[in-house]
Amino acid sequence: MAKVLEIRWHARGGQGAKTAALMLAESVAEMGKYVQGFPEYGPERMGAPILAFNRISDEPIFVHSNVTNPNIVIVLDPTLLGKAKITDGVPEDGIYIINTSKTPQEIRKILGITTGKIFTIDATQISIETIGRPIPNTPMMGAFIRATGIIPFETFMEHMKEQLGKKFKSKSEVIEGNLKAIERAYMEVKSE
Amino acid sequence: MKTRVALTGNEAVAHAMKQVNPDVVAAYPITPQTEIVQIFSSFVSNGQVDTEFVAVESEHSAMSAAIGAAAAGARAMTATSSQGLALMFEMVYIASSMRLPIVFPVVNRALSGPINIHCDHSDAMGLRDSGVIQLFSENAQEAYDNIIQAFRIAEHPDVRLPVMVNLDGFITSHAMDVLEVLDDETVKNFVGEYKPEDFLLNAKNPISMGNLDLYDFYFEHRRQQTASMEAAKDVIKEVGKEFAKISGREYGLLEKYHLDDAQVAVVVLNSAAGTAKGTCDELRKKGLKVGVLKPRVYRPFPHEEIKEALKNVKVIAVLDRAETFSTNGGPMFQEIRNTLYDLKGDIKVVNYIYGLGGRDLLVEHVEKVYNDLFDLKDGKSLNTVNYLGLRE
Amino acid sequence: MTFNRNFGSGTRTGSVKPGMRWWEITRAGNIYSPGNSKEYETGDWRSIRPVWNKERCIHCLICWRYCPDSSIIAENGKFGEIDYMHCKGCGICAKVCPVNAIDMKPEDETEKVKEVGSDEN
Amino acid sequence: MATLKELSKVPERLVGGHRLCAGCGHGVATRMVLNAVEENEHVVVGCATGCLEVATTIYPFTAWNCSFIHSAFENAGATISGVEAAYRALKKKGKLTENFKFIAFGGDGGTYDIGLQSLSGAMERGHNIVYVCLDNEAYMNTGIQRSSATPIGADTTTSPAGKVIPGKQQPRKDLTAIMAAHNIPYVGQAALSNWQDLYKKAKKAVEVEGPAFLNILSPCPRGWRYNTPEIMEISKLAVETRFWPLYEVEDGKWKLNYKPKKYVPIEEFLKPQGRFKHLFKPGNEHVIKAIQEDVDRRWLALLERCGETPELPPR
Repeated sequence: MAKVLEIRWHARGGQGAKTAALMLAESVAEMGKYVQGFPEYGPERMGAPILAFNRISDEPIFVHSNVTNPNIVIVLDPTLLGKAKITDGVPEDGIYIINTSKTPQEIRKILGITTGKIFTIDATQISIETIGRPIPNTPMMGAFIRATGIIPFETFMEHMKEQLGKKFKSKSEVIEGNLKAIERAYMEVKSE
Repeated sequence: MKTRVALTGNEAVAHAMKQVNPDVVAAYPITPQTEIVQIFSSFVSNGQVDTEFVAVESEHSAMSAAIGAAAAGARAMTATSSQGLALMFEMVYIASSMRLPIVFPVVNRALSGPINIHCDHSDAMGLRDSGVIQLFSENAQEAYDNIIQAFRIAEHPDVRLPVMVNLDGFITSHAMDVLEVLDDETVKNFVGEYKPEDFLLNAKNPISMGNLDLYDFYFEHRRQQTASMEAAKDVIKEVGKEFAKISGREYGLLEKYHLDDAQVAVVVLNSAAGTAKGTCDELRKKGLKVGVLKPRVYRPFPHEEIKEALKNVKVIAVLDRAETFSTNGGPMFQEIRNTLYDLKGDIKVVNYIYGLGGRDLLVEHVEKVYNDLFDLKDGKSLNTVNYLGLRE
Repeated sequence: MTFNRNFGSGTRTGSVKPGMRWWEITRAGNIYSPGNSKEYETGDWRSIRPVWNKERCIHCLICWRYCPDSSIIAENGKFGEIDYMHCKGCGICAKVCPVNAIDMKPEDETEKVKEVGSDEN
Repeated sequence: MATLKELSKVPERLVGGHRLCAGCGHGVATRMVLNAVEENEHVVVGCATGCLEVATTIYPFTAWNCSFIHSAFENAGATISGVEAAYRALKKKGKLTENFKFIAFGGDGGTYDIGLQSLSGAMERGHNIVYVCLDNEAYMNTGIQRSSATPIGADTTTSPAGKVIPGKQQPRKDLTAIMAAHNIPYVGQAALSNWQDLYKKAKKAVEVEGPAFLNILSPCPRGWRYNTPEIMEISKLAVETRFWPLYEVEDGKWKLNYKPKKYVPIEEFLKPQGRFKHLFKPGNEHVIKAIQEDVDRRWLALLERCGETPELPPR
């Protein structure tokens, strides 16, 4: 793994990519790692394609620019495939984690790439079944942990439980739903 | 044809405005600028100008309306002082970034608090980084001349920036002074007709102005403003030369007074430069080689010309009528010291803060400065920042 | 420097390109081409698309009235077409239609990819 | 009254490619207002900083098919009045022959709050301008903070519904009445759902000599949290519950433009909106009651001003 792991999220305004990037940063930070999580602030409104970023490192991170050469690309919205510049600046060993019902082989064709590792997960379907609404950002984190192995899954789940508990307080069904979504995504993510 | 008249600074400014006959004036009264608005209103109501006078409800709206008018394609003006300029702060930056040639006299007055109505330069200095051209005027004559030249500078295609014409509150604005005014026709011809290139009321080519400019272009537009400021230096000199042809009075970026053989010199703006020149004359009679440098243009700052003017002077005092609270001197001191750094040499430069809130600057004060400078030249020590006329 | 001293009067161009240098873009960020946002695609915001049903349409133009994106194009006082380059898929047109002549259908991701692919060829 | 068939032939002055949210009320309202300007008229649009401004003029693209100026947040009234003053000056001096209309748009932030002084000044000075407030009842551009147009009980990011305080505590400012108090020739309050009424008001505002003011309720799917396509239902409920009455003040004469046939309780308007969701939890009944009382009281006062019998619609 690169010294600083850089992540780029592709999503649409209002889908919670920023929240996911910040939540991921928070959980990883709990593990004693150094992190950044930030969206690209533009004038775009709800529905417009947007980007969010993470940096993860064992050392303090000093760079504060946008991520241009991500090791990992996470696509939150399947309708962005072929529209957003998903493969831009991604190195040959880059990892793609994509919310779609398609297989990694199919995605490889759509993105037109021969290198890198592709993981797919139908996070939208999972979120509908577990949380009751199409909010794929939490299950995508499960897929991310599986694809990168950056922290042990159990530890991650403990931190998520704590965070979701803080965020949703009394709504136990929302917390349960989200945890279930993460777990299912972790188990069901497809690779080549 | 030139006529000698006795006018106050405010009257002289209003007279210049009448002769220019701008399309729109949007202004709000504030001491010590109020007379300008009043006098100009009477020109409007007596039909001596055909200007649309917009009696706005605040200075913020004054500059906003001037921006609207200038963007629409009109020759627009406003005028203010002190708190009024502070309230305008936001819009001055916008006027310059929209590249609108708005001319506006500022009758310099201290900023609150505590509230004070008298002269200092805190108001103008607060906007030195706003992208407007700043001209300073020693007396009513210069205020009058600067207003007329300001239009040519502001509207020049290389420049297209607002011009702030500064004159000292009460000292210049309310003092009767003898000056030469030009006849209306001469002024009209000199200023010429304003032909905007980009304007809202262009029915054939509609335009969008004041657009959202994010990280992908804002930086470039800022760089363009700097380039215009650079170009303004030449334009100011050209306009000054042309103005000499109709008036006999030539203006550059600064005025040098006995600097050629001066051993010590003071650098000072506006009316205090007159006091310094008077003091200089007295000391010269005693055989002391003293000089005065009076910058006329503060933005753009004439670095090259100042270097040239001061290259043979070894001991210099910069007099500031404003504080920066940097604890290291006033605003002009910082500019001058920055400029002189390039000369390398063993130049000594010190700062005097004077005249805040209208505290008078006397001949004795300037004499003291010159004496201090000679002492400094002879090896005595002196604080970097000093105060004139302060109870200490 | 390579720029014209007179650049202060601005490069007065309709099309600003990202590759332009600082003195080449328009002065003060002025825009000289009214309505040039038409060149900017917002159709890719859409995840569901309105589909017009010609048979059912009574050309009342309520959909035209209520489109926030000027994306219902009326022709000679009748429903003409949907401007998919700018339609963001908000669904208002389908909702206000009194005869259900507009259906909202999911954007097929494969089809979209095909569209892009053909653009590149 | 022109038909949609005719109106659809007037060229669009706000074109596609702007970046307002999908389903934004501002896009609908702005198009409706500009549609009331005759085809052969020239227009200068002014705009306060806000959603409409940042989404329509992202350099180097503009969605305005006419001249447009934005300068700052709190000064759309002053800026457009400067443009109009320039117009009069240039006409007077014979430097301009074409006729222009001047229309400024501002959100409730730029109009009810930070820009009220500038607007008041411009109206009092009698400029021949139209000022349109697109009221979406909070500062949406910065992320849904309360404004003085935010209704009682609404959950915003600076009046959050918390354990102790159930959303905004204060009633809305009545801006339309404040503008009417300026004694300007035309003031109107309109809603998107009643487009014919809105069109008539826009037409009057544009054509009247002197200053005119329009207050348009512009639903915001993001800030109000309703199902985006249902903008017209929400707008209609605002009118039917008398939360947003349609009226106008022409030369000082108040006139009610629409009277709901039956009493529709305010819950109908509140229910579909996420920003009022907390009000339907046990313990918050008193807030809904307070909103209803506020609506009824204002309705009766309005009827009186309009010379109508002050009575509530039959239940």
